[in-house]
Amino acid sequence: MSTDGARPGVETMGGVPATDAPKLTRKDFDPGVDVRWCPGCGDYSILRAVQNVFPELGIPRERFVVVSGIGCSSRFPYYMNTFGFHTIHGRAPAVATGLKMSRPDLSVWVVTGDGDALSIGGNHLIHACRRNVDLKILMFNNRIYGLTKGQFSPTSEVGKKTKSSPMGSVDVPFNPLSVALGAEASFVARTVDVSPQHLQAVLRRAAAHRGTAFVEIYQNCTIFNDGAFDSMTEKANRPSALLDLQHGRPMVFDGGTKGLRLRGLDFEVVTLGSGISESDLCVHDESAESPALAFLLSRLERPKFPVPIGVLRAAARPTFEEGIHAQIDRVIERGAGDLDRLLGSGETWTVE
Amino acid sequence: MSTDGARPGVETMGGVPATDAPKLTRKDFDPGVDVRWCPGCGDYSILRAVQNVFPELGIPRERFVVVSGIGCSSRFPYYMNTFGFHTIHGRAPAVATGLKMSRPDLSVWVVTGDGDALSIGGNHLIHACRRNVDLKILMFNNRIYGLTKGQFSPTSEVGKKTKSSPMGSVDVPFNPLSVALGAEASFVARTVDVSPQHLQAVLRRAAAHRGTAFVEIYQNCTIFNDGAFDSMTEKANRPSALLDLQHGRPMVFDGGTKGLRLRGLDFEVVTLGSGISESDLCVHDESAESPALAFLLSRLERPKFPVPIGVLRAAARPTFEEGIHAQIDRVIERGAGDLDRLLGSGETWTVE
Amino acid sequence: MVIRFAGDSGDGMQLTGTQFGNTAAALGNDLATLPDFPAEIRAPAGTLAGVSGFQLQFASHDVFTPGDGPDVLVAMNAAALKANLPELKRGAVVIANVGGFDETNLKKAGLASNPLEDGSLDGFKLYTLDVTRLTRECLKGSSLNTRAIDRSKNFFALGLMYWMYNRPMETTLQWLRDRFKNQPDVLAANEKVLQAGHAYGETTEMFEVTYRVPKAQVAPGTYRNITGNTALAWGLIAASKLAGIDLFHGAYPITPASDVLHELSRHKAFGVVTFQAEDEIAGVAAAIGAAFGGKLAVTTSSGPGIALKTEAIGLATMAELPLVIINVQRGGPSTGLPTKTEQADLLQAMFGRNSEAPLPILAPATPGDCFHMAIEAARIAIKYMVPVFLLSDGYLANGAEPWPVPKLADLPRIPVTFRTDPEGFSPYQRAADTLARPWAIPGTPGLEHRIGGLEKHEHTGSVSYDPVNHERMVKLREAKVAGIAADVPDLEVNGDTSGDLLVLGWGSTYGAITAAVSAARARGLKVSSAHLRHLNPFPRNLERVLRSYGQVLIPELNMGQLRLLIQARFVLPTIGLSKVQGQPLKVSEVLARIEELARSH
Amino acid sequence: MVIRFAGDSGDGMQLTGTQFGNTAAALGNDLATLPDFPAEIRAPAGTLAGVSGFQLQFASHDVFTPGDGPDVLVAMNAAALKANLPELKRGAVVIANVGGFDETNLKKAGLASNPLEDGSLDGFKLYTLDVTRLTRECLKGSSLNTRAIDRSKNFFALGLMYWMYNRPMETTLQWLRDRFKNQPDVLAANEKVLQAGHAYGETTEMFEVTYRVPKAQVAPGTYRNITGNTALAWGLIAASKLAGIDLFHGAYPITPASDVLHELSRHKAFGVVTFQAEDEIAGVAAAIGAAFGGKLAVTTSSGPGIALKTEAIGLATMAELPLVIINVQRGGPSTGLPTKTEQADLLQAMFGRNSEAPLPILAPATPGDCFHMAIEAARIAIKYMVPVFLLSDGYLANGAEPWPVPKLADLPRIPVTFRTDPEGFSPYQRAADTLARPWAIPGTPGLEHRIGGLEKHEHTGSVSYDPVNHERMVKLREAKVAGIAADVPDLEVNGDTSGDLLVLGWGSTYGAITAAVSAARARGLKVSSAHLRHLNPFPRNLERVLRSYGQVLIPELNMGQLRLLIQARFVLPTIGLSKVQGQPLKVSEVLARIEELARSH
Ligand SMILES: Cc1ncc(C[n+]2csc(CCOP(=O)(O)OP(=O)(O)O)c2C)c(N)n1
Ligand SMILES: Cc1ncc(C[n+]2csc(CCOP(=O)(O)OP(=O)(O)O)c2C)c(N)n1
Ligand code: SF4
Ligand code: SF4
Ligand SMILES: [Mg+2]
Ligand SMILES: [Mg+2]
Repeated sequence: MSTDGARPGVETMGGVPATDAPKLTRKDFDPGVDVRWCPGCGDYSILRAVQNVFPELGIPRERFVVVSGIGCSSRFPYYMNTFGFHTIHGRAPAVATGLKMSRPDLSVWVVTGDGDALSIGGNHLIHACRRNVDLKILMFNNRIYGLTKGQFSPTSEVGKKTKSSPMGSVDVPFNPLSVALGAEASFVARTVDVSPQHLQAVLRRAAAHRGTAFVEIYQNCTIFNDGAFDSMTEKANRPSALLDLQHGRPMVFDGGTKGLRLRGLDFEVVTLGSGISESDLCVHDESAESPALAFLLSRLERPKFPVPIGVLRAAARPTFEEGIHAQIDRVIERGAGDLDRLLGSGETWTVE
Repeated sequence: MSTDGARPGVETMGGVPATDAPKLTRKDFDPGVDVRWCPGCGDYSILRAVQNVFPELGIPRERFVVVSGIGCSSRFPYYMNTFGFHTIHGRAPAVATGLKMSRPDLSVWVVTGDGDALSIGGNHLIHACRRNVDLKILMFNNRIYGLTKGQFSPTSEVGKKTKSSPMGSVDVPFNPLSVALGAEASFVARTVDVSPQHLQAVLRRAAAHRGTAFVEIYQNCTIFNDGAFDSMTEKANRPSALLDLQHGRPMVFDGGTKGLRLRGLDFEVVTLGSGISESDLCVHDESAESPALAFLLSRLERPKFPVPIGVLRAAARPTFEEGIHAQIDRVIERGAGDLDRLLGSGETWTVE
Repeated sequence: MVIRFAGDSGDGMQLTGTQFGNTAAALGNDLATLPDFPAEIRAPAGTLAGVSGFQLQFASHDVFTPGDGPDVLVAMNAAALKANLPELKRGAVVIANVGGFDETNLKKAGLASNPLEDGSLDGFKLYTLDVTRLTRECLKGSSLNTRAIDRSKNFFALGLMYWMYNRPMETTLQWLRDRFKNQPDVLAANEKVLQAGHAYGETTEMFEVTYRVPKAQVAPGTYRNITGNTALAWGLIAASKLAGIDLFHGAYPITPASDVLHELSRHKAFGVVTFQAEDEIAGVAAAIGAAFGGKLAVTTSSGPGIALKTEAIGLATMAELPLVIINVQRGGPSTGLPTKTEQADLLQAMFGRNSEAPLPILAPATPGDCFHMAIEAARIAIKYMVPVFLLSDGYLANGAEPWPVPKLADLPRIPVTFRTDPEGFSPYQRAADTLARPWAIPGTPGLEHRIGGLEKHEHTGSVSYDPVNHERMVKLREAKVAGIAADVPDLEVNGDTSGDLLVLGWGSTYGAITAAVSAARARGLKVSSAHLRHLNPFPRNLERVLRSYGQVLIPELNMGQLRLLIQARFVLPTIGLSKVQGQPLKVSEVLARIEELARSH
Repeated sequence: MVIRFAGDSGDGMQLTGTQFGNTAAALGNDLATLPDFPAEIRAPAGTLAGVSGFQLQFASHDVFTPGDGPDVLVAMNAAALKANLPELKRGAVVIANVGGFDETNLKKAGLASNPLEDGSLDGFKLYTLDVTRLTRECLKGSSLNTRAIDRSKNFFALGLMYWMYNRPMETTLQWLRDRFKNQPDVLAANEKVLQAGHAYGETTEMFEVTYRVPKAQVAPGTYRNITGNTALAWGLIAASKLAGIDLFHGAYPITPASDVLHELSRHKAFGVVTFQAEDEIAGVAAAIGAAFGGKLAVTTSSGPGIALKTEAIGLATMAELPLVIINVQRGGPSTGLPTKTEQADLLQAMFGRNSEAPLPILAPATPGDCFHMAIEAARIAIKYMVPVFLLSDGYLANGAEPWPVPKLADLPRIPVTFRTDPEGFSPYQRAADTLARPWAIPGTPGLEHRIGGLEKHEHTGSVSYDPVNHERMVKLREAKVAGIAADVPDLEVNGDTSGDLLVLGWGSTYGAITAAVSAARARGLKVSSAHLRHLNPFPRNLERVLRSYGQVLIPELNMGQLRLLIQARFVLPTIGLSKVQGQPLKVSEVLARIEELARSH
């Protein structure tokens, strides 16, 4: 088998060549091992969503690689019947970068937690974003360190009481989407564990993007941070608390009764009707060259605003590995390396 | 001497108690050693500016600490007659965080390079920003690795040819100010090595801020990246290429002939006169709660726009170490720890 | 007497074991305990992966370990029995809750037939009773729901064991009253079930024997149970008190070290600053910053995190700042076996830095010793201005032992002198005796100076590329650490000061080695043991001790790391006993090797 | 014959030395060279910190080192003289450019009086001439400005030395013509100055002697000069060719390893992917990803960077993936002496990971050997599915030697087999001979599997917490590395296969040791030497070799790291010779110790 991406000709999904091999199903991606998350953990529904979406992508199973760091979430590769690498804490984006650079033919997915991605792994994450390596980064944000039994994480709210912050944490949290956007991410999205349809739709969009796709997934940790997202993700709360972004569409929520309007650089919530129509609302543009709109959206927080979910940004930009291989290809076109020529280059002399 | 910050009562500069000790001068901060940067290096003028500003701050000399990583820029502490710590590559913000947390009475300055701060040290930088530790972080951005003799850095432009990128680098650079803003920085500013007045003014502002003050300083590396900023910083180019931000004032440049206007979320350059007046321009608000304006400003680039210098953002927020010590103080107020009580707490039994 | 309570993670076995231990301790028995729980946060109920156990040994004589295998196993379900069967002593008593052996339970445990019935337990003394049903019956009519009722079945087992061992229930009853003072239903239920268990033993005629374990001969004083991690945290707080400087703790959570962070963060009343950093590098770097600032600086982690700290530890070595680095070792390499114990980071502590960067290494021998060794580490760090490694492990961290509660007044002060006099100050001018450089902290007028990771001039501390100065500095840093030997207690020998065999150990194997050697001596073998708590530098008398015996056996939970150091240093052949199973050393394993060596002698 | 050119950083001494070396080599002399430049990018002109030197030894016999101290020193200014005086052999020739000894120069060099006049050079043979003025005069009327003119004064010195050593100037003239083909003014000026220097020697009667160094007895073939870093890069490219898989290089710049990255990034024509990562952790992590993907994965760094990689190297050990880790060692600890050489990271390579994580360690002996050892490292990594450490150092990295250019056809292929058959596939089923697991790369249908840093089941590779399995895996990983000994050439002895003394070395001390032992043997001493290129596992015959001599002397540029390993392993006393000055070992230092041992014998 060849390790080179069969780049030309083939239809691609994101940066990866797709095939018309026999259709795969969810079962093909289930390795049939015991899943070891706590009962009720949000990770289960994310697993199901990924197992549902992979077979749809037209990529042969052997070309998927799931790379993770360390954490409850990072156990993910064991539960996917693909190639998988459960690496070390925080380094999954770096391992995946090396893999994707050397194997552009693979579909490389990174699964990480809020601690893994933003605490110890923050640097690799932001560098992957700026380089635009074609990685799909799924960050399961449960706003807690699950595996190490419940310390506050860099996404925990101020005042969070945990074993390591008995009086409440003092740390101001990151906004993961703002971090990614500040680091030049070309694709940024958010979704929630409890909404399989939305989750799958976002995964499909991430798969189709060429470059680093950063996806934040709100994930409930039933043991150490139960209900962290209930105010947004409980069925009854969703309409008023979540705003599902649609490219080219005005930003409406609460069953179409409310919307977001821009005043200068500030959003405001308006009620439709009584003089305010959809045409007054801000229209979503995920592909804007500037990350400004996406950044503003990333700042919206409860309770003042609905929390935007869906694709905040999906901008076209060359991928890192394309750039790297274009240079190599360009040189090789002019002539592949000749080792004997190299060794004998420059000044040599001969002793008879 | 006491190692506790004499917090109450005393007038403060940033988070540090100031005194009315005898006035210091520039000479007090010059240790009188040979400075070992290349002739013409931009680091010299930054050194001079810092030596000029420190004596003005009303802080006794022994309370200054300059902490650096590794790089040409990071040699800075050796040239300051203060306490100094030339640590290891990328870790200065972390060392400084520990120092400031345990010694809030000190004025802690971090000197770092674009590689030190954004490449190996990226994670510590963004975490310092989100926590709002009272550090003054001066990042000398020469868009190159100076000390290791000229490889491209995370701020080098795409296509940069260096020893490690002979065909031009493929990496998309970070925008340092966007990175800091995406990481919740409360103070973000930019200045240039060749403008001592501006440089000193920004340093004063950074000193006065309570919390992490991130200052990007464009700095010319005469050896490996000479002239990188000439299009902005050469005397003749400055008026049209730089926009000096003033809080509460409309954004004008080019000797007041041009300005920036907001259209939706996009800036546009307009010429004043002929129907456009200052009142049409965007007014700078550095203390806005939302980082939106600062983020938009951070995106402005040559040649389409002037590059903003000055304070992009200076928002009030409690510092990390205040929060930490407030908890400690609150507990101690209720009674300082008693070791014998602790050791004997819980279930004990006595053998006679 | 070794008892093991085993059940599902949700069955409260840790609590049951702890209660039994506390009661035994309060009655004056000596004891040692060992919890053992699954790596998963919530492993699936009823499976092997979900088994949680708690073993304790208590006796009227000195107890050194929680025991090799149980004399009595209380098994709450099929998986618990299956998991523990291989460890059981021949002839041991098995008390099984038949309620945990139904079809589903057997299937989850991966058992084809019921071991209570299929002869698997031939050779053991089996008692069966349906604890689940008995508990439910006892609480019939209670206001609690079935789940809550089932949750108290561990108290039935505990009551039964109290009866069997003639223990009073007052300690546990008192604890229940404290714990559930705001939940009277739960309190009442648990009390009732506890007493029912006790009554069951007394009234049924099922059990032929009860046991009486008299008081141990322990020194008078006040005792408590303490785990190694708590002892570390308290020792650090004590050191800060003894030194009169505040404690700064920079760390990133990692099993099995996180509890030190948790414990310290509860003690803000002592002025402790805890910093949960973004990673281990920031944790140690911040501690270095705090050390520069004049604090008692500490960083804690385990294997993978320690690996990340090595560059910064090199900086601390070069900057000659006091720093305590605690490694609560776990199974490796890499992520390895995160919840298991191992002693395999000794050579990493010795050599895991670039270039010649020697530093002192200490290791506590027991959970309670963690307290004293934390103080000792701080003492050396401050006195010699040097980073110090302290090697605990997962077994010490979570294991507990009765511990004589010390008094602050009886602990030795740690003198701290911050340099204040600018006259003649130079940051690398060393004290003649300790070779320590002055601790000159920011904020001190006239002492402004710069330090860093580049090589420094011998006296001035300014950057120096001079070849001969570099060699002098390398040797000075080495001499400083080597010189600490003069300040380290001589190695004590347990047994005769010469003989056929010396068993040399370090760290958490203390209990197993000491017990095995005592047993061997009782059998007339000429064996002694000695336990290193200072691994770098070694105590000055170590070589003399080693050369006083015909052979030296070094049992370790690694592939022979101390052995390597001893052989390299003294060019002296030694015999290794390596166990790398993520499990503590057993008395029987050491004893078997001692006897083997005696036979072949 | 040892010559050293010394001047200011701006004086072009590196170029001058290189040209002289190339000419000598082209004439068939054997030679070795050593550049030595300041740590600062641009140290202030005229100061001690700014002195740049280039030393070379060339001879008609085998040359092993650039020489201890120069026989001839060309000093372009006062600082250069002052810095080099301590190294000068008694009676050596000093050629001084008086133009570099004016007031300002003396002051910058920190000299109170002029050493050319104050008797400092008594005992040396001093020749003075004003190179600056002579060069300016020679170029009077040239179109170049004074600065440019002054810049060519090194060619005057070079011409003079060519005259003194009867060397033809054609090699340099040809080089000038290539180099300045687009700058005819500069070309003409340099040619003219070079010839003027030569003429100066010929026409003045200042110099009594000229030297003739005949050709060396070197094997026929094509030669070139090569530095260690270039040889490493080319060796990696060759290994990739020999294995038939592309090279992936993940690294972060650091002195003195950066040049490997620079060199590799120039050779995209070979399909080399270089990744300048955000830090060393990302560099090694990316390489691990590439190894998983089926590439020849390499990461390079120096001390502080290697420290950062240790956690990830542990992962590679556990994942059993092929990876070449190159450490170009420099002076430490911490940031240390970044531009200086040292061999003090051997124990870090052996033990600098958490828990038991053994891996093979290799070290090249000379700059040219770096090429072959890079191939050897790749061969072992791939054959055994294991990360391999290769320890070069700053001296090898920048030093050069004439090197017989190998032919690709003569180099041994490196067989690579990617597993493709899903039938019976299991990711941790080992080959019986090598104990290597299969390389099963993503993209291969039917081989989907998961690996990671948790302990794995012996055969299936799935996560296992089983105690006995863990111990088996620890031993398997150890046995795999130990087994490589069978695949490592026996240690060769230089000299008799038994005798009074064996001098055992490793790495860049090869030259000094070999030369010293040859000299000692010439004086009738019963000394042999042997040089380890495989440090883990050791060659199988090592113990036999060691025990064949009365004593074993181990010279190292550290405090005795190989010595520690040898003593621990063989329980055999050895004698150390430690030098930790950031400088290479000298022949005389080894020789002195050999003679001392012979006397006390
Ligand atoms: C180098 C290193 N440091 C620390 C740890 C311990 N550790 C494992 S997972 C984790 C955090 C997990 O949090 P998160 O990434 O949010 O994942 P979750 O468990 O919440 O899914 C930590 C601190 C480790 N395994 N390795
Ligand atoms: C751990 C580690 N990695 C790499 C290096 C080598 N190194 C020193 S400085 C530097 C980059 C310097 O660039 P920058 O931070 O931009 O500073 P400048 O020299 O340009 O001021 C590098 C890669 C090091 N000293 N330590
Ligand atoms: S601890 Fe939380 S995140 Fe981890 S498996 Fe359990 S519920 Fe899920
Ligand atoms: S290399 Fe560049 S940044 Fe460094 S000192 Fe020289 S001019 Fe300044
Ligand atoms: Mg989490
Ligand atoms: Mg730079």
